[in-house]
Amino acid sequence: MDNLQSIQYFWPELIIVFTLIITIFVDFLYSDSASYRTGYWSLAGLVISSLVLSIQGIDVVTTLFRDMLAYDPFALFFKVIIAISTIFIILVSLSTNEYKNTRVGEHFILILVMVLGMMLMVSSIDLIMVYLAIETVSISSFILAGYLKSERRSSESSLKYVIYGAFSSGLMLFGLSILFGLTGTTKIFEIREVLINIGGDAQFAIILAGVFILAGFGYKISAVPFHFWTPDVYEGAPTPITAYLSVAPKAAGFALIIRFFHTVFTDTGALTSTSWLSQTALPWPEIMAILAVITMTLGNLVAIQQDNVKRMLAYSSIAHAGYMLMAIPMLSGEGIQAIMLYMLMYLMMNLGAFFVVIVVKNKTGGETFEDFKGFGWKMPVVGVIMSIFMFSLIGLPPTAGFIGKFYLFAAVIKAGPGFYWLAVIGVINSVISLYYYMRVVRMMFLEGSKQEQTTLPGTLLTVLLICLAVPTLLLGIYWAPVSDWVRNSLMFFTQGL
Amino acid sequence: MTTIIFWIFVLFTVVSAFKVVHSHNLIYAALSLLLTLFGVTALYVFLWADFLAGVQIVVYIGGILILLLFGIMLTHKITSIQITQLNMQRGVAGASALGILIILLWMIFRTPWFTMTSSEPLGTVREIGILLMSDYLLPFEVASVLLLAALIGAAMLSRKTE
Amino acid sequence: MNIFLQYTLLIYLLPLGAFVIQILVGKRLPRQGDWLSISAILTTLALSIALMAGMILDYNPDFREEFSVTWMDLGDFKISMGFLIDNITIIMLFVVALISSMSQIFSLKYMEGDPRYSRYYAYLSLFTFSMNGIVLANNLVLLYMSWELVGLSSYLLIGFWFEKDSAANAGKKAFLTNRVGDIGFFIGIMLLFTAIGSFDYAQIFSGVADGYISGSVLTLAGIGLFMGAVGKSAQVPLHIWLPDAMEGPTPVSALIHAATMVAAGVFMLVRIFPLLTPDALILIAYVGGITAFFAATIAITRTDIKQVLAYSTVSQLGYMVLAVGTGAYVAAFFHLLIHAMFKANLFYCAGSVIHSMHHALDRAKDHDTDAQDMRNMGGIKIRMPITYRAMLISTLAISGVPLFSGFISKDAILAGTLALVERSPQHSLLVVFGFGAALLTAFYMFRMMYLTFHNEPKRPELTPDIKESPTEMLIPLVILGTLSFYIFYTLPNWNPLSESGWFTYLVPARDSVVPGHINLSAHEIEEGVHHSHFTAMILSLLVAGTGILLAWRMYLRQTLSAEMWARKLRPLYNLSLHKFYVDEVYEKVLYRPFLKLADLVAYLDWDLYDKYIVNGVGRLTERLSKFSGDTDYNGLDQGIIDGIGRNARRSGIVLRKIQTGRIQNYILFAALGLLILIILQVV
Amino acid sequence: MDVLQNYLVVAAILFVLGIYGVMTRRNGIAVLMGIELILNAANLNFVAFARFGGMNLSGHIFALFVIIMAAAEAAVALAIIINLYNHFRTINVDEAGKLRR
Amino acid sequence: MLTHILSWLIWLPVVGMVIIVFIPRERVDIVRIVAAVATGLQLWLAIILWTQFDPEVGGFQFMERLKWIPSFNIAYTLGVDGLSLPMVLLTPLLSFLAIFVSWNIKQAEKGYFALFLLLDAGMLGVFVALDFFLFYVFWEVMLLPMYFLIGMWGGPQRIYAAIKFFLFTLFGSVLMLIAILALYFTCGQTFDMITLMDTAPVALDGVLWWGMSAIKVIWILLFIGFAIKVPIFPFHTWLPLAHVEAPTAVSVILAGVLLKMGVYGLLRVNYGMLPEAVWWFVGAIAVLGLINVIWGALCALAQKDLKKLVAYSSINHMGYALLGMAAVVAAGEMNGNNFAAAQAGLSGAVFQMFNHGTISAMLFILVGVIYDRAHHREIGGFGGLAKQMPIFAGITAVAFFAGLGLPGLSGFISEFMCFVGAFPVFKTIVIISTLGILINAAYFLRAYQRVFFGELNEKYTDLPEINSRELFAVVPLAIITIFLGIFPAPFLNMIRTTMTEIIDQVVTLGGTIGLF
Repeated sequence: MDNLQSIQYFWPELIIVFTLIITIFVDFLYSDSASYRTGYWSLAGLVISSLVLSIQGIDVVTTLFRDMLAYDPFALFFKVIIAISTIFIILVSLSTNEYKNTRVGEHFILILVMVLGMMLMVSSIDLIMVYLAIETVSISSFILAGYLKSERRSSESSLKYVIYGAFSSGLMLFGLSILFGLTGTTKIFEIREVLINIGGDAQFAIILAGVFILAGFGYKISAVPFHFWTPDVYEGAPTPITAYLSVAPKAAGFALIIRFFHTVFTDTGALTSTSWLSQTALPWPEIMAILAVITMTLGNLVAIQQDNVKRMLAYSSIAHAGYMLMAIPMLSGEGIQAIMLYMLMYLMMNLGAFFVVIVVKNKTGGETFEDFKGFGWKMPVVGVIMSIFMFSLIGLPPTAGFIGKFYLFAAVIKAGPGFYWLAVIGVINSVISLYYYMRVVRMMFLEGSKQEQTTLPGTLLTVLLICLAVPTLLLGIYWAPVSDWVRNSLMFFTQGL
Repeated sequence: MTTIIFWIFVLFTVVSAFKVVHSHNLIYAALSLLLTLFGVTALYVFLWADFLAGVQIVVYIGGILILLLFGIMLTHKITSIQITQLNMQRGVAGASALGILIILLWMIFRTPWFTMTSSEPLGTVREIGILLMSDYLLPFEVASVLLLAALIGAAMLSRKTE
Repeated sequence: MNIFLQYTLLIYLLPLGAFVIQILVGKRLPRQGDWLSISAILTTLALSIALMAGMILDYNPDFREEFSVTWMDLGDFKISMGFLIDNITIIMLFVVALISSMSQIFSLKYMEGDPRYSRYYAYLSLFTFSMNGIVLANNLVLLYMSWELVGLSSYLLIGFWFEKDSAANAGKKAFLTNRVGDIGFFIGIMLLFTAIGSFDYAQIFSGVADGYISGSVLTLAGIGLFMGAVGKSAQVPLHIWLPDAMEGPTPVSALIHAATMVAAGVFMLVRIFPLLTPDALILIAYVGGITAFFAATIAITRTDIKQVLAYSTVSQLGYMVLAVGTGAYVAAFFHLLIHAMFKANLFYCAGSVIHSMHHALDRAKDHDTDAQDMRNMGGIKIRMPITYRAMLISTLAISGVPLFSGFISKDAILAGTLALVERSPQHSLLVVFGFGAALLTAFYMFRMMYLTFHNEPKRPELTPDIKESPTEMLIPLVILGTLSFYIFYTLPNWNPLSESGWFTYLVPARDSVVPGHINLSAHEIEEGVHHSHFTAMILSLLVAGTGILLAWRMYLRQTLSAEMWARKLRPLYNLSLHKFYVDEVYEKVLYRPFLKLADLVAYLDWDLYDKYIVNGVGRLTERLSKFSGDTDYNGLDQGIIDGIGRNARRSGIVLRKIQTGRIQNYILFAALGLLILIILQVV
Repeated sequence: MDVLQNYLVVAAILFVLGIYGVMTRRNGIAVLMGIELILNAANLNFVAFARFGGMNLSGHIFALFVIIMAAAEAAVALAIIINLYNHFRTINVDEAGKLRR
Repeated sequence: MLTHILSWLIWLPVVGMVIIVFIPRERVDIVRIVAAVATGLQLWLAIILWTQFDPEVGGFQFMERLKWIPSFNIAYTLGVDGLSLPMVLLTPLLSFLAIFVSWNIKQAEKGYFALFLLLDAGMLGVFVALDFFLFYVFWEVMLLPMYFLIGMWGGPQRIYAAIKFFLFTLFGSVLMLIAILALYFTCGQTFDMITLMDTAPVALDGVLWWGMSAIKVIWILLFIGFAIKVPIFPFHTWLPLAHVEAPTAVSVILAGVLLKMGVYGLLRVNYGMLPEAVWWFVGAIAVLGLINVIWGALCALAQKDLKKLVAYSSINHMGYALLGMAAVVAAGEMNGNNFAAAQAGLSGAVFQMFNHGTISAMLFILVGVIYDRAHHREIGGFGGLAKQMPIFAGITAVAFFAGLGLPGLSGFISEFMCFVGAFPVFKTIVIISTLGILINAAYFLRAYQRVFFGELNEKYTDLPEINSRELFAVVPLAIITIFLGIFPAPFLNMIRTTMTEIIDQVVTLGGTIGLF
């Protein structure tokens, strides 16, 4: 579709951009102490754009800006996820103590940039666009990770992040170049067209390209072996940003992986496709499965050892990436549905967990397990809510997490006995994960004892936590609307149009 | 004749690139990076990419490299430049690098690349300009936003807080 | 409703009612409610006498009534509960009712002022109830259930004075030893049920007759059931519990451990006799014989009056079992009946002696001498004339002196044994056992009499305080003493030397139902007995005489010194004194190792399996996580490439298992991972 | 000279050297240089492919954007490094190892 | 009301919980009362259910069906049959009594009772759920409160015990989840248990996975899941710990209800849906039953801690149930179509479940009583208590003798039936396991003697007699035990039809491949 016509489907992103510009100017007017007000502006912008998102028709499926972007429900779904999480993040960054005595204006501006980048990520169908989007997200997240300049951990983490990010995007870029060399085009559909009838000699090049690109994507979703930055950055970055990184870019990354691999490396190029592109001659399912297994197992095992809750959550997020990867090899509609559903559930429970960390940090100034000791008695409400999140992360009914896992395992099992081993490893992993998640609960309730007077966190935080906890429970009991939404979002366009 | 020049440039590029990663002195490393970039530029020219060659000169050498040098200057007193800047995991690093190289070479020579003969154009600037304003409008704009973000971020980071 | 059913139901349920009321509210009733259970038991006595009378008047050997109701019904699996009333039942009911009421009357004084008086009567009623269950049962389930309930009540009564550890132990021992037997019993039941599909005697017999079960399996089943009897009737090797059971109050010993419960085993054998195969029978015969003899030998050296009686009980039970083994099971039941009377009487007498001894000792403020030890008695004949006479009669009865009941039944048994040996001489050992036991019985019983009542008092200072027991306690003595005369069992036949009479008529021997006529028919057995009857009589008279004579010379005239003989036969004497060391051996070979085993298993379970294997899994996971953590954190390079050095230089801490934060490592790993992936995919 | 593989080989070498540099350098700026090498390698690929793929300009455009990104990245990275330096007087990335507890 | 009685049964406690949550934490008395009322009402409903239940008609009654997640064929399906009804009666009964047992819980009463009610709801749900998904949800829901109840109100080692219990059971249940999904996808995409009972045996017939019959694979996965709850021998070690550390009321529930879920699940799922496999594994079940009996008994014999003894006795008792379950194959034709034995065994197993529920509950309550007074449970540490607290001694005697299977008390009948049922097929195994009866008696009598007999330990001359509240908790159970010991018929008639159905399922669908 032509650039001008495309605009009509591009409003959400445009609104973000406008907000961006407005916030930049507005930010000049505020003093350091008042610069948090910038947040409200960006919030307003986000809300508007997500409203627009919500009214956007999901029946339309097309490409925008001369085949730069895809406009389809799939993208829409992830855009919504991104928007929601961002709203939460902005709200929580307004209520954390970490940003005391720092100017937060740029913080919100950069978050907006990130949002834009991710929205492009989930819909880009041109290698150039892919690269640009990823870079946009990366660069702004580098800065956000290092936002607390005066805190050593923060700056260090951002340094690691930037170098690691640049490196892996370099790898990806090289991979892309190979792909370009093989096919002479940057449009993923055309690439697939070429690949479908390419000679067998090209296999090796395709393999390399695939692997290099996987490095780039894997780094975004922090899959083993491209996860090494995760714990440090998660621990070092300001908690709201950590929470954000653990959800939004991950979602975008998954969207990208799904779109890219399903388009480029499968036979029909649609999400409905059932087998990987034979030309690549890769045991894709096995590779992906193994990646998934390694990722979740390593994440879980290492998480057991952590003393810092934030860091533990970092590893747990790796593990969850692993769970979601389980559904990739199946190449089935169920698999992708499961991932999308899980993403939604994961968004709530993970954000929630991090928010509780923020609450704890606001109260005790620390974020280790020790700081959680007896917390359930000091702040019963928070304690209970945190337990809910933990159970959900373990995947116990009746919580959203269970439903997510249920769909994932269902997808794996559906693929037939060939993949039962994967499911078994998956469930055993969730048993392992019980150990460290329950450690939090244990610290909060079983250790320490009854307090006389109990307190609540700030109103805003309380509201946020409840807004996350309630759906975490409700979706565990009745999730039909969500799953329907997901299923409807799963229409995907082939290059037919 | 041109072939010889080509090979000279290739050699020049590779050697200086090698210096980049090997010289014990950051300044030298930076300078050899400069040479490498020049070499690459030359190769661009060989590849009929005049516009890119220009951009390479302007942005890379004129921008990035200067940035790097500034960085070095800002973060080291002149006296302390000599300190060695190598770390110790060369062994494994070298090995894996070599491995990757071999794999790559193997790939390069056994892959049927997508090729199509074509005559040398008069210049790419115009076409690229048109493309940027038509097909690649969105990336162009996004890039601008990105640069803006980078600008703000960099400014924010290097702003003195106290 | 059928009159027999009414009567039996009443007989069955009255004691139960008494028990329930006693246990719940007994303490609050006047006189702690003893009148309640006594009246209940007396009623049952009256009823069973009525039944008796009916039986005598009817005089029909084939009288048989059966009632049953379905107890559970699962479709194919049905169990019905019911009563089987024939002459055996009626006689047995009478015995139980009689002895029970005697005991309860006796206890009025004997247990007076005991803190748990009402409890005591409750237990007695419970016992009567469950004993009647055994008697009335028409199927093995009810039999088994009552069987165990009897065990329970005996447990409770033996351990009645549970403050004494010995009593508590004795109770436990009794229960567990019985359980051992019961396991066999249970297996027997299951074998029969599996083959025949029913628990009712009648159907089981017909099933056996129809050959649903036969050969070794049937033998096994028989032996299994017999094991139950071994336990209850204290046969070797499970006899160990009965002597200890004397820890219980004496009336209890009289009722449970002499007359009724221990006889239940024999009763059961009598009931199931038709399905016992020859092999099973011969085994039973040997067990019985051995028990009879060895128990007697042990009894010789007892000094505790109740112990003597206990072992004599074991030995007499051995007789009955032997009789069943020889096929003369009617004789066995006959002896059961008679033995119940005189043995109970003996115990009551002992009880009254002990009672008065206690009083005397209490007067003398002497609390450490054992009131039951015969070595402290003697010469109290004139002090307690009635007791003495009653006891003497019963002693004559048990020693098998003509005119007294014991003679006829014992004679029948010995005749049966002889008959068996004549048929198959290889078993002649049984005869030795039989007559040997007879001799010893006569000997130790009179030894007891002499030591207790005759000669000079060993503790003269006590004698003035020893006086005849109160009337309540004398009533049983008189009644049962009277019942120790032969006449009551042989009417209308007055000949003291033949056992034939109403009993032998009303309780005829039945043929075995084992298919293939491998067993002798009742008639053949009858023949044998008749044939060897005379010899048996002579011999038994002889041995009895010798026994009495010996006792007389040793303990009354003291022309033969017991000590001297003891010294002469030191090894034998020791064996007998230490009860053949059975308890000690069991202790060593069974209990200890078993408890050790238990400890071992518990150790295995908790300290090995759980600690190392189960928790080991957990620890393994942690180990894994540590490992992966390390590889993930500082990984190879720290190990391979001078990690320690750099760590030390950087943070002065030697290789800590935490994030090094070195991006290069990560990138290195990313690269390696890349390589691995590539290789993974190429190959 | 107009053989595709030549350029690819050069690119490959640059790429590998870049990786090597990133892996072995301790100094943040030096690491950045390595990354620049990698990016150049990729660019060279793009351009080469463009040239031999029938002068397909999208390759050039790609390279162009890569250069822009490189610039932005370098700027940000340097900003971070300098900030780290200003606060903590070190830019040795492996000394940025205090994320330890 | 009667149409949704099952839902009421499940959700009443939840309502109670919600109410409790909104009661100010100072008003402990109200909290207790609310809890008592909720469970009491539940019990009342259960009794109504029982009276309305028609044992003659087979199949499920009081069915409730509600669409839940149509896209995944998940429905809210409830129903009871002869197998679940006993448990549906037992659960509210024990919960109700347990409330009174936990009357004097200190610290955080509100949370305690709230969690307790949640637990109650979860357990009941497991027994009435007829949709596999629902079943699984309830199965897991019950874990959380249990974790907290043990972990927060338990003994010294409570945290360890709680996490161990949690890990063990979760491990089992996740394997179960896989099995459930496998069933779902291989048997026509339904979670409806009733449908699966028909479809599963057909759909899976002859399906091979990695050369192994799919039925076996699923069977094993499910079996592990349930075996951990039962608990069957290698998976049993969580039980002594959890039982010992848990507060009395929770031990009561653990032993009384949770263990039953294992057997229930095996009968409902493994027997109902995969009857073929039963024929393969029945031998293993019998052997495991034997091991449970002997092993548990021996361990109990060696225990010094009264509560641990009771805990091990649970393992021992569940062994009898397993033997009974194994008996089902007796009805096969290679075993001479001995339906009588099969019925005896299976009904015996279910009856044993119920009896063990009441008996072990009694035992735990009584142990709790003595613990509250003496503050220790060392068997050797008492002595002569029968003199000091006769009533307590009497009731304990009833419980102990019920435990050692004394005729006239319900325990005997069920054990008897299990043995008699299993005997025709597994002669040697049964004969060996009859040893269990002996050891059983040994450890109970030993413990009883050391605690109650002998001279009174002067430390305890002022130990108060069992009080009326505790009596109120125990006596009903004692009455039930005695009543069923004399008239088992009412109970057995209740379950008869269903048992026959299960046997038919196993025999007709189970094919004739046998072990023997």
